[in-house]
Amino acid sequence: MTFALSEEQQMLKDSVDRFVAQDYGFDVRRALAESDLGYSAGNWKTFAELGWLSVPFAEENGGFGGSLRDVATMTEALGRGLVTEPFVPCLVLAGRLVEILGSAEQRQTILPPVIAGETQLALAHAERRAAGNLACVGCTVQADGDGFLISGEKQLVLNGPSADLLLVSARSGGAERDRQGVELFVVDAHADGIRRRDYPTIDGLRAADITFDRVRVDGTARLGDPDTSIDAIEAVIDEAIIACCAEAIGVMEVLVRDTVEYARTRKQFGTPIGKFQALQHRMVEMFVAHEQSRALLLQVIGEFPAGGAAARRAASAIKVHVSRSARLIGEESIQIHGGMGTTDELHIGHYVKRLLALEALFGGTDYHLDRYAALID
Amino acid sequence: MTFALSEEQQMLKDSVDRFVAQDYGFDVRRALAESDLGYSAGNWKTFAELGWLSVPFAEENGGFGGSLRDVATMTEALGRGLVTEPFVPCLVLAGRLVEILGSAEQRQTILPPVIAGETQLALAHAERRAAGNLACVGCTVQADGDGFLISGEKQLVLNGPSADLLLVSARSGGAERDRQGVELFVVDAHADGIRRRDYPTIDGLRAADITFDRVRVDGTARLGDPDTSIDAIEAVIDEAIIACCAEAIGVMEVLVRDTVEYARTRKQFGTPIGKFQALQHRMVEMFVAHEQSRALLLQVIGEFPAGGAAARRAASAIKVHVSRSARLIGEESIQIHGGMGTTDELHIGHYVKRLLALEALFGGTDYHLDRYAALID
Amino acid sequence: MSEQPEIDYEAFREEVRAFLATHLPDDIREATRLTASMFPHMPTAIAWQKILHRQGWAAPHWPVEFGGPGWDLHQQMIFREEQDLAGAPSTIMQGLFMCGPVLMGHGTKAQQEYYLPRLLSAEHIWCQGYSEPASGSDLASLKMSAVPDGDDYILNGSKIWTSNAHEASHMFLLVRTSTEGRPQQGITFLLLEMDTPGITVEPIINLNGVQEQNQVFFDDVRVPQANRVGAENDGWTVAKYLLEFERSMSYAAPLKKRLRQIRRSASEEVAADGTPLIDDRVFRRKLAEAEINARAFIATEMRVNEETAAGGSPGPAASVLKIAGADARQALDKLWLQTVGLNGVPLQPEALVPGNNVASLVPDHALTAMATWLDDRSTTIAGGSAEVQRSIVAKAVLGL
Amino acid sequence: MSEQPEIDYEAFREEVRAFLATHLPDDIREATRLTASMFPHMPTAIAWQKILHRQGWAAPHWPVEFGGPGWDLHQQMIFREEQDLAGAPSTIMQGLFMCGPVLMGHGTKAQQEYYLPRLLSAEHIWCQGYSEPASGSDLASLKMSAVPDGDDYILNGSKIWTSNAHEASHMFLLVRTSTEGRPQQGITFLLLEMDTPGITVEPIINLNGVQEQNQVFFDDVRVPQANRVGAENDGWTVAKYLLEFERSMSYAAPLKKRLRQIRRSASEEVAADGTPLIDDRVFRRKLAEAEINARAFIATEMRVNEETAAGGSPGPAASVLKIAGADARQALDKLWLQTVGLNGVPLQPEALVPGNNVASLVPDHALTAMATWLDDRSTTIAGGSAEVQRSIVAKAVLGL
Repeated sequence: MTFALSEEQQMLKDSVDRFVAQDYGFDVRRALAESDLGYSAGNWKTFAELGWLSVPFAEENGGFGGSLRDVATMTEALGRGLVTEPFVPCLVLAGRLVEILGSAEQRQTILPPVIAGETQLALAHAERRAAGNLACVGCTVQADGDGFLISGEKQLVLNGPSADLLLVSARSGGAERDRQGVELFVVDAHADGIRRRDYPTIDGLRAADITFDRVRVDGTARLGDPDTSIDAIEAVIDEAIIACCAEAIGVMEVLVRDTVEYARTRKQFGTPIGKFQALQHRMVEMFVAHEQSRALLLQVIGEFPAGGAAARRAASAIKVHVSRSARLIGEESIQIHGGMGTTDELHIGHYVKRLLALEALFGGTDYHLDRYAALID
Repeated sequence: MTFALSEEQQMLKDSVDRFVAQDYGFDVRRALAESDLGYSAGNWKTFAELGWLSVPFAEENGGFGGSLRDVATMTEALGRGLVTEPFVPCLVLAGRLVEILGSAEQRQTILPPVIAGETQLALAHAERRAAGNLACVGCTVQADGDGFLISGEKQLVLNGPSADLLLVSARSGGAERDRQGVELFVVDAHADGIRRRDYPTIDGLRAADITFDRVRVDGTARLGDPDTSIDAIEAVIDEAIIACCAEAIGVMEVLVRDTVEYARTRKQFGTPIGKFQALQHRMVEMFVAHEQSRALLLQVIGEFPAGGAAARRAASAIKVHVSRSARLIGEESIQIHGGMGTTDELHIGHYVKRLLALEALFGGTDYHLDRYAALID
Repeated sequence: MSEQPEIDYEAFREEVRAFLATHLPDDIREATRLTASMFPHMPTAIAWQKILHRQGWAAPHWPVEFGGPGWDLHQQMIFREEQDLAGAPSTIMQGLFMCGPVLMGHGTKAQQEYYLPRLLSAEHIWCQGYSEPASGSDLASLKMSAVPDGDDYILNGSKIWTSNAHEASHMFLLVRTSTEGRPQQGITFLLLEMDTPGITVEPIINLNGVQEQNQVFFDDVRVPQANRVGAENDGWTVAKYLLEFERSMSYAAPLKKRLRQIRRSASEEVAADGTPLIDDRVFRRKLAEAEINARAFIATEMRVNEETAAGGSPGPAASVLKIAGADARQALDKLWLQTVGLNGVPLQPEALVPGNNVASLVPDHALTAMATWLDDRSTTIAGGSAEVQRSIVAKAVLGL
Repeated sequence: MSEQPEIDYEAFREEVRAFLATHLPDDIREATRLTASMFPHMPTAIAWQKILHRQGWAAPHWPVEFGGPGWDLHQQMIFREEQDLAGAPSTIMQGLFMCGPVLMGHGTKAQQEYYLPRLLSAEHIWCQGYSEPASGSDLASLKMSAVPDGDDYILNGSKIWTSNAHEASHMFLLVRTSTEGRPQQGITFLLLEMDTPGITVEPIINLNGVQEQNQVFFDDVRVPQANRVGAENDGWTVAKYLLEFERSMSYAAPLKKRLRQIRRSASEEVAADGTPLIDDRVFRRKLAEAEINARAFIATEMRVNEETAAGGSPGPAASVLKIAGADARQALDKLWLQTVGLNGVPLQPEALVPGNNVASLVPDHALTAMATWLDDRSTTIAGGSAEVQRSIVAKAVLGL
C-alpha cells in the first residue's frame, strides 16, 4: 500500500477542493442548510455533470469504478467544505446496496438515474431499539399474493425527505435481533401507507422518521437474497463508516487549521493566545490526533478488499479512533475560540456539530469498541 | 459530618508528623527499607509506647477506641513519611480481624501483646488466582481429630516475614470462588509444614509467599464462625482500603508539594520551569486531584458505620478515585522532575513506587469499579 | 462562637418539601424540564422567585438583615437539593449571587436600601456587563469609556456575552475611568437601568440555536455618578470581591441533576443486545466512574463551604471548585449524550420552548441531552475561562 | 525514479526467518526476554551485532556504500519485525542510528573510513554525551568547556544521563568552544575514546534498580582536534541533523512487542470470576483500544517513512512520532501492569540478570512488567522531553 494519492485521486481531490473554494463558502453553506431542501439541487446536478456521483460504482453499472480510497478522498474534501449534499446517504449507503444485491435489471433500472443525479435514494434501516445492532429489525414483511406488505417504523433515515426510492429492511422471520430473516425491498417513497416526518439534524442535514403501514410492493421489489441481505447491509455500512470517517477527517482538518490560525491572531494579555504554552501543547495534541486518524484511515482502507472479519475490524478501528480524535478536536476548538466558539455565527460550532452527528451514526464508539474487541484473534 | 480534625485527631496527626520530621528523614527511611527486616524494631516499640498501636482497637480490648477517621489520620501522616513499619498489615488487617471475629479468650490472648508491640501479625489470605475476588480461596482445611490440617499457597502476605502469628483463610467446602466454606485460623508462623519465601516489594516493604503443607492447628485456632468469616474479611479489607487510601493521600501530598517546589527552583531556558504555563496547568491538575481525593476520603469514611452495601460502595469509590489520582500525580511527578525523577537517588520515585503497590493491593481499579457498579441502586 | 439551638434537619427538609409540593406550579416545572441552559428560563424563574419571596426564601444564602431566611449551610444545601428534585428553576444568579453580595459588601446604605428589596422581589432583574469583544480572559484590558460630565458619567463602547441582557431591567458593569497605571487601576463599577437612552441590545445565538447571550452597545449613555459602587477607579477591588462569590455558587447541584438525567435515560435506552442499558456492565462501569468523580467533587465543595462558613471568603479555593466542577459537568454531559445515542441527532428547538405543543421527535428523557452538551461548552469559558482559573491557582495557591 | 526490479517480500521474509532460526543463540534470546529497558542488554547485543555483521545485516538502514544491505523501507520493516518476533535484541542505537548517520553526513572521509567499519563490526561501542546537570531540556545551554591547545582540545566539565557510558568504548559529544553570540553558536561536536585519561564514569541507578545511566566527569581530558565533526562552533548543526535521525528510529517495534506481552499475560491471568482475562469483555475492550491506538501510531510512522523515503530528511514529523510513540508506549505499559495485577508488586532484580538461576517469584509472563513501566518513564524525558517536542511542533509545524 501507499499513503500518497494516485494521479486520479489527486484530480478528484483537486476538483472537490476547487468546488468548495469557489462555490461553497460558509455563508453559502449556511443558507443551504437553512433552506427547505437542506442542500442545493443545482449542486447535485453539478456533481453529476462532474462525474462525482459515478465514483462509487463499477463501470459495468455505469460508474467510474472508483475504489473505497477514491470515495474517501472525495468525502474528506467534502468534509472540509461541510458540504450538505447527500453524497454518502444516497450513493454509498443506498446506491452501493443496490449495486451489491440488485439483480441486473434492478441495477440497470435504478443506478443510471442515480448517477445522473435524477433519482435520490435513502436507506431506511435504523430503528429506535437497535443501539447500533444492525440485525435489530422490528419492521415486518409478509407475503401478499405475488407481492409483500411492509409495516413498522424507521428512525433517522438520512436523506429521507428527498428520497424518491427507499431501501427498506423488514423481517420475514426470526426474533428482533436475529441475523436471519432480514430482507430488503425497494419502495417508492410516495407509496400508500407511508407517513414521513422530516426534520433537520443538528448538523444542518436532513433526515426523516418513517412509518410503514401495510405498504404494498410487488414481487420484483425484493432486493437480493434474504439469506445474505444482513451481510450486505453490514458491508455497505462499513463502507459508509470509512466514507464518513474520511469526511470527519476533513472536518477536523479545518478545525485544527482554523483554531491554530485564530490562536495566532487573537490577542489577550497583550500577546497572541497561541503564544501561551498550555494552549500550544493542546493544539499539538489536536494536530497529532488528526494526523494519526488520517494515517489509520488510509491504512485500514487497505484491509477492505479482504472483506469478512478484516473489513469489519478495520471499520470499527477507524470509527473508534476518529470518534476519540473528533471529541478532542471538537471540544478544544470551541474552548480555544472562547466565547466566539459557542456562537451560531462562527463556522467552528457547525463543524463540531457535524462531528457529533457522525460520531452517533452507524453505531457509537462503545458499540464499535465491543465489535472490534470481539474480533481480536 | 465535618471535614475538620477533632482535637484528638489533631494531636495524633501532630504526633506522627513530629516523628516523621525528627526521626524519619528520607535517608533513614532508605536505610530501613534496605535493611534485612525492612523496618525498625525500635520504631515499632516507640509506636507502642506512644500508644499508636492501640488506636484501631476498642477500649475493651485494651485499645484507644479510635475511629476509622483516627486510623486514617495516622496513616495519612505515615504516608507523608513513607514509613515502612507494618501498621496496616499488622493492626488494621490482622489485628482488626481478631478483634471482630475472635472469642473473648482469643482477643485477650492475642491483642494485648500486639498493642504492646511484642507480637507481629499478618493476614495470609490473597491467592494467585484471586484477581481481587476475596472469596477466591484454594487453600483447604480438613478436620484432624480435635484439630485441623491446612494446605495450600498464599501470595504476597504483607508483613509475612516478621509475623509471629498468621491468620490463614482456608476452605472447608464449596468451590474455589464460593463465599460459603471459607474459614479462618490463627497459625503459629513457625509451625511445622510452613514454608515461607520472603522478599521485598517494589516499595521497599516486605512480603512473603507461604506454602502450607498439612499444617496442624488445634481446635481453638479457629477464628470466628465459618458462616461469617468471609464477611469479616471483606469488612476488614475495606477498612484497610480506607487506611491505605489515606496513606496514598499522604504520599501524594508530598509528591505535589515537592514537585511544585522543584519546579519553582529548577531552571531551564533561563527561567524556573514552574513559570512554563503548560507545566503550571498540569501541576494544578495534580493539586486538584489530591484535594478531591482527600475530600472524598473524609466523606466516605462517614458512610462506614452504616456497614453493608454502603461501606462496600464507600471503599470501592475511594479506591477507584485514589488510584486514578495516584496515577496522574505519580506519572507527572516523575515527568516534571525530568531525568532526576527516574533515579533511585531521589525520593520522588520511591513515593511513586509506594503508590503503585497500593494501587495493586486489595483489588485493582478495575475490580473496584465493577464492585461499585454492581452496588449502584 | 455563640450557642445555637440544635436544628432538626429532617423536619426542615419536610417543610421545604411540603412547600414545594403545594407552591411550585406545573408550568414552571415544565419550563425547567425543557431548560438545557445553565441559566433558568427567565419568565418562569422570575415568577418562581416572586413565589419564594412571599415565603421569605428568595435568597437562602443572604444574611437575615438583608432579607435572608437565616439558614445555616446545611439547610441551604437541603433547600437547593429539594428545589432541584422538585423541578424548580435554578436561581437567577446575576442578581442574587452577584449584584446582591456586591451591594452588601461595597454599596452605600442608600444603594442597599433601594436595590436589595427590589432585587429580592424580582422587580429588578440584573445582567452583568464585564466582557468586551477584545477583553475576554484578559478582563482588565477592558476599554468601555465612562467620562465624568456634571453628576453623570457618559458611557461609550460595547459589552459582549451579556447573558439575559434582553430580559434584564438593570445591569452592573465595569467601565474605564482612567488609562493611567496598570490596567486593573482605572476601572469603575457602575449600576444602570437597561432602558437608559443610547443602549442597544443585539442578540447572539448560541450553538443550540437559543438566544441567551447578547452584545450591548453604548452610545453616549448617561449614568448618574450616584450609581457608582465603591470609589472611582477602584472597581477592580469590587469585581474581585464579586468573582469570589460568583465562583462560590454550587456546582454540585447541576451534577446531581445530570446524574439523575443519565440514570433515567439509561433505564429507558437499551444496549446493543436489547437489554436495558442500565443493566449493561460496561455502561454501569461508566456510570460508576462518573458518580465517583461527581461525589469527589461534591465532597470538595462541602469541604470548602465548611471552611468558608468557619472563616469568611472562599478565596482561591473557589477557583479549584470552578475548574473541577466544570470538568465534572462536561464529563457528565458527554456520558449523557452517549447514553441517548441517535436521539441526540435530530434538531427540534421548538420542542424546547416552554408551553409548546409540538410532538417531540425523541423520547422525553433524551430531549435536552444534545442542547445541554452544547450549552455547557460555556462552563469552561464564561466567568473566567478554565485556562485563566488554572493560572490563578498556579499563582495564588501553588506559588508558581 | 529509476526502474527497480520487483522485490518478493514474502521470499525475503522467509530468508530472514530462516537466518534467525539458525543464527540467534538461546542465551541472547534469553537475555532479551529479561530486558525491561528500551536499551538492549549490551554484552548480548554486541554479540548479536557481530553475528549480523558477518551476514552483512548489521545496519539495515545504512546506504550500501557504507556497508548497508541495500534494503528498501518495507524490507527494513520486515527485518525488524522478524528480528523482534524471534526474540533478538534491539539495535544498539547510539552507534548505528546516531553516530553512524552523523559521520556519513558530516564526517571527513578519514573519519568515515576509520570509524564506520568498526562501528558496523561492533568493535567500537558508542555512547552519547549531550545532557549536563544544568542543561537537560535546554540543551543549548551546555557548558562543558573545550579549550584548544596545540592540536588538541582540553575538556573540563560533566555529562549526565549518558546511557551505557560504562560499557562504551567511544563517546560522541557536544562541547562549548565559544561563549559568544546565541547559546546555539559556540558548540562543537567531538568524538573521543572512553579510556582517555581524565574521564571518570559514575553510575546512576534508575527506578528499577538497574545501572543504565551514568554521569561522566571530565578533568583536563585531551581530545585531538582531528576528532571534531564539522566546523568548530558549528556543532549545533550537526546535533540537529542527528536529532532528526534519532527521532526517526522506529517506535512501532516496541509497541508491537508490548501488545504481544499484554496478550500473553492476559491469556495466563484470570478475571475476578476465574475465567481467562483474555475472554473478559472489559479487558478485551481495553486491549482493543490499546491496539487501535497502536495501529494508528504504526500507520503514522509508516506514512512518515514513506515520505522520508521519497524525499529525504524526516524533519519536524519526527517530533510528532516521538510524542505519539512515547504516549502509545506508556499507555501500553500501564495496561500491561494492570494486566499482571499483584504480580507487579514483588521486587526481584536478580531474576532479571541474564543467565541467572533464580526461581522467579512471579510467572514468566509478568516478570518484566513493572520494570518496564518504571524504565519507560524515560521515553517522555530522554532525547528531548515530551514538553520540548510539543513546543518544537507548535513552533515548527503549527507556526505558533
